[in-house]
Amino acid sequence: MIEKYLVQASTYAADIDNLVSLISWLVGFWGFLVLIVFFGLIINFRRREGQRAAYITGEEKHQKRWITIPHDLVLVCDIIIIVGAINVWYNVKQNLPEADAKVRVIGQQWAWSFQHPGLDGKLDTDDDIRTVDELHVEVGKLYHYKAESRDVLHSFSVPVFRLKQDVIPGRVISGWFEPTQTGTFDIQCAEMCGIGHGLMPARIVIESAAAHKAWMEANTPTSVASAK
Amino acid sequence: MSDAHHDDHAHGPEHYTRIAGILIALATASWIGPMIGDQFGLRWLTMISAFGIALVKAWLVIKHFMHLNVEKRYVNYMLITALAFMVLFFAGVAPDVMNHRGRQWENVAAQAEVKRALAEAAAGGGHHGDHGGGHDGHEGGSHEHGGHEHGGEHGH
Amino acid sequence: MAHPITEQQAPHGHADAHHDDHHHEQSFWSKYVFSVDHKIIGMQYMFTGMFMAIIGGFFAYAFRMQLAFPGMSVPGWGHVSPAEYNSLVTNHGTIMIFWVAMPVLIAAFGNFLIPLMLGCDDMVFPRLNRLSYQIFLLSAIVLLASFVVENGGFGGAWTAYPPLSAKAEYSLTPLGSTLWVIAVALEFVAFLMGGINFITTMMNSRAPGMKMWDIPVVVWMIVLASILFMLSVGPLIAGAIMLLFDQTIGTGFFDPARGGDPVLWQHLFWFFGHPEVYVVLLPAIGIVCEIVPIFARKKLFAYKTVLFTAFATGVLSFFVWAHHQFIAGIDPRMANVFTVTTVMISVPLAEMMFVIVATLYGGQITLSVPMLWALSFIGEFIIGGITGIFLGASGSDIYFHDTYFVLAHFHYTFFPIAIIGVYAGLTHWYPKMFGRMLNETLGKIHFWGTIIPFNMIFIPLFLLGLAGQHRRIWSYVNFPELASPEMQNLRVFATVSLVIMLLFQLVFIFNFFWSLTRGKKAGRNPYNANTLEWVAPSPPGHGNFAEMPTVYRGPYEYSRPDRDEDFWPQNVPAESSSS
Amino acid sequence: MMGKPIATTRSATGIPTGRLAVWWLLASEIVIFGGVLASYIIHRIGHPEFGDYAAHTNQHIGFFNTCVLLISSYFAVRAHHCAETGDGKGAAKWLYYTVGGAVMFLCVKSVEWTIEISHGYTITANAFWSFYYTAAGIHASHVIAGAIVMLWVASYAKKGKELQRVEYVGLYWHFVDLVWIFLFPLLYIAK
Repeated sequence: MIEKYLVQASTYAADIDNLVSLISWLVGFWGFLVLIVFFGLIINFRRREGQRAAYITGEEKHQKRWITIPHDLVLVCDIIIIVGAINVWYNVKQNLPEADAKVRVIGQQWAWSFQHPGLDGKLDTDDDIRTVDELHVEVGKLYHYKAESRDVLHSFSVPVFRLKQDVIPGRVISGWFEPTQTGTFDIQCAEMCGIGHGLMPARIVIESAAAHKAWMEANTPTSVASAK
Repeated sequence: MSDAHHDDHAHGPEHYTRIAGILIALATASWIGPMIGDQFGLRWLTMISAFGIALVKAWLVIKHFMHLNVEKRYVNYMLITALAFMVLFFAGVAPDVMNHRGRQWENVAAQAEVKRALAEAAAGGGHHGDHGGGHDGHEGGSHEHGGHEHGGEHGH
Repeated sequence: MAHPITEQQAPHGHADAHHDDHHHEQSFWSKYVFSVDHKIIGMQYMFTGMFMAIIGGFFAYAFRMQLAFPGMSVPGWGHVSPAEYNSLVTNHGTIMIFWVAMPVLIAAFGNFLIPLMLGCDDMVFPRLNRLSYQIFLLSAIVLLASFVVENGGFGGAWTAYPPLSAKAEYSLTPLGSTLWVIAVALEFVAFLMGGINFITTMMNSRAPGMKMWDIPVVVWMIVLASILFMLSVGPLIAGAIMLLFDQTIGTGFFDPARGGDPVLWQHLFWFFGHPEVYVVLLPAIGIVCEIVPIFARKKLFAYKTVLFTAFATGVLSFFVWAHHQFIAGIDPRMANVFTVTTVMISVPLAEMMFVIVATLYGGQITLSVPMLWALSFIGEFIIGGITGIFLGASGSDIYFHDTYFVLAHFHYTFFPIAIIGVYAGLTHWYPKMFGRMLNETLGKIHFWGTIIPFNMIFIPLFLLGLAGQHRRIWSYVNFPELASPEMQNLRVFATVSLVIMLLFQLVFIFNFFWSLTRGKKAGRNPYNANTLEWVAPSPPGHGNFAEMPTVYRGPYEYSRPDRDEDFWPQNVPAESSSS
Repeated sequence: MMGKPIATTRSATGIPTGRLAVWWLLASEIVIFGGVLASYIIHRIGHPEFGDYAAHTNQHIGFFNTCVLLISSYFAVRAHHCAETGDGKGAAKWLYYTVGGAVMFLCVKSVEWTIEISHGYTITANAFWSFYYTAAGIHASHVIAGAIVMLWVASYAKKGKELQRVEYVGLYWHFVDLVWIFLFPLLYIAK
């Protein structure tokens, strides 16, 4: 359902979209069913002169069936939804597959800063590339992110990845994503973080391997580059 | 009005005096217990004397002073429900706040604070007082204050 | 809070002469302002709530205009700066939940209906009742004051997550956030005291003969809501004190650098915050359960099932809170537990809806104004309920969390609760409150003028949410994916609908005041209803009943085949039945 | 002074209305103290250094105050006993003793806090002391409230009026005592 509005740019975007579609079908069925019955009853049982309403207590077993059977069916649907939801959740949040590269995401009032591993592929070395409001990643590589905050809560949200993670001062929260197509997309802050909350737009740039390498070379900190 | 709930073996003042005596005795035990426990390094003795005795005292007050045992049953249920929700709250919050690391997250600030404070305690003495609070909190200087109590002496 | 309640028609010479003071004239002040009469206190809550609703609605207008036409000078407000925008959305939420939904649904209807429906003359603690209103009024004043202090009102969202809310250097509203916390804490105290009053009144002061299962559903629901509130709000009161200390004297309860933890606040808040949804939902469902049987002339289908589902909802509501925190940094393994409980809570709620729909079967439905509101509650709330499943399921919440989808979802639940439920109750009990009928035509114009624009506001917001638009953002011009003309058109559409809806509320306000003096006189029982409030005069005088009623049966005995009349009031003994 | 409504005099549950209301009040107090204590325990277990901070509390004073509250609770139940036998004067007398206990408790507490604050253990010193002052402070505010209500109840009881209130305020006072019974080991003993 979401894919109509927004491209799927990560490996798990389709999983989340499919889960949404599954839930849509199930709850849509129930919603329409109840609304149709509801409007049907209203139209059918309008007041007519000289008629009397039926006297139904709803306490007897054959009457209660009208409640208990839907009750059980709702329960079955719920279990299907729970299984689907936990399955997706496990893949996206609980499980952490092997990484090809790591990035650090830091929220602060009111900007995102990103620390890329640089040419050596390792984080926290001299050739790390630090950027503000622009995250560069390579398509087809599995990234781990370490999300941190310098001041208040923020939320690192990349809608095209279907990824969102709050960042909390004092904590390091890890997660993963794997981009599947190139392009430039929005990063939003999804947690109220003060006056500038609406003013911290960032972009994620997903590049092919060659373009990414070129970008890294062009942006390696000058001190490191000159040392070579 | 009231006292539909007071059954016939109505408690006289002597009964209450006796209960109060037991309570004071228990309080004394929970006061002396930890001192003995500290002397011999028996942490379990401290814990039992502190919390076990607190539970016994609470039970005595509830039963003999508040007369909850002869109150209508559902009052008990109501209060137990309130307590049970607090246990639930604890159970829901502890995994995130009591632990300092979990699946895919790490509370580095809390870890650093524990480490700093314990190191300071091991260094002896002056670990009280404000550590200054800065944003990274790793090494706020501890102020020097007047009178000292001895930190290293108790427990640990 | 004065209002032209008509002359007291209180019958003199109560069977049991208990009032020593209802003979001498009361001054305006003691009658309307410092009254201990439950009906007057109920009105005070209602008018305060309606006044706050106007402010909350105006806030919505101001920030929706900013979203539709970024940077414009909003008529009646002016330019909306980012700080103002945050303050507007924060306080819109705060006001609508704590100062509109709670006072009107629980306190106003609770105060007015509980003694009348239980057949007693007042609340059990009239002076405590007055005190709780006064504290509530004080809390409203403190909140209003927070908007005008230096640097403006608090803008850290109604959830007030620290460290943003805890430190002035982050929120930039030093006084505003402190006043906000104080106002909310005072409001809690007011409702704790009010709740104790409601609960004990229902438990102890029922009319002779009224058994547990003879109590009207709405009274049950208000009392259950009070119990839920009482058992969930404690940790947040403790949390509010901690937050207040963090703000004012510099403790570090929620400061990670000093051994505190911001996540603790989230738990303290949502442990209350989720049951709070049911605190306001249950009374609204109760109101619907009163109106539907009367205008369908049907016995409520499976009365006990309604109550059991309400109990189940209440208990389950304590087990679901962390679904608001799925992606807020809680341990991912805990999310699985909360997904299960959250999705499961749909079962009792779905059942409640089934019961009300089943009540319609075989009925003789009159689409009067209260019935229209009650039925629209069902229709809209079903949409709100089913869209909640997307958010309770952890997997899809990763995407939906804090998008406009969430916003549209909870407006589809809160609007039926706080607006539709309130209008349903108000139009239904207006004759009892003021002794006159509301104008039906104006009522229907107002109904359609509210329901249709309401859907036109929030359906576009669902779509915007699906497209990934996040909440609480002042302007989307900086986000290339969200600034497209199509999306902006949806925003404009929603805003225009909002303005239309707000304008239609004028019809109601006119109808309300016009009918106070011009409306058709209502008798005691204009709807041929069964519950005890319709036994009292309209409006009921001091002491409510000429003769304290005795109860012989449940509240929903409509259209019994063995009786000529199609209703059978609770207080009519069986001997005098049929003929 | 108005007369009581009929509603107040009814008792469908068999529990007098006032007592029922006090039970509900206590249920709501359980969750308030439960919230602050659960938060404290979570931090206490998560932060071993709290043990060292707690070593600076004065458990002798804490013990003394425990005894004061226990004895005042005893006075409260004696007042209740008098009220039940219709002895309003006696009830008032015991209530005044209870208030005396409350005042003693608060005096000791203020001396204790003065010493601690003068040693630099202020509420902002660290998370332990924040919890220490907040939890004990919320409790102390209940002590103050209880003392005021008891004086008010005693002023009626003296004249033999509203004697049922002696029991209700007593229940509340026992609860305040109960909270302290748990605060004492949590704040002072658990090192």
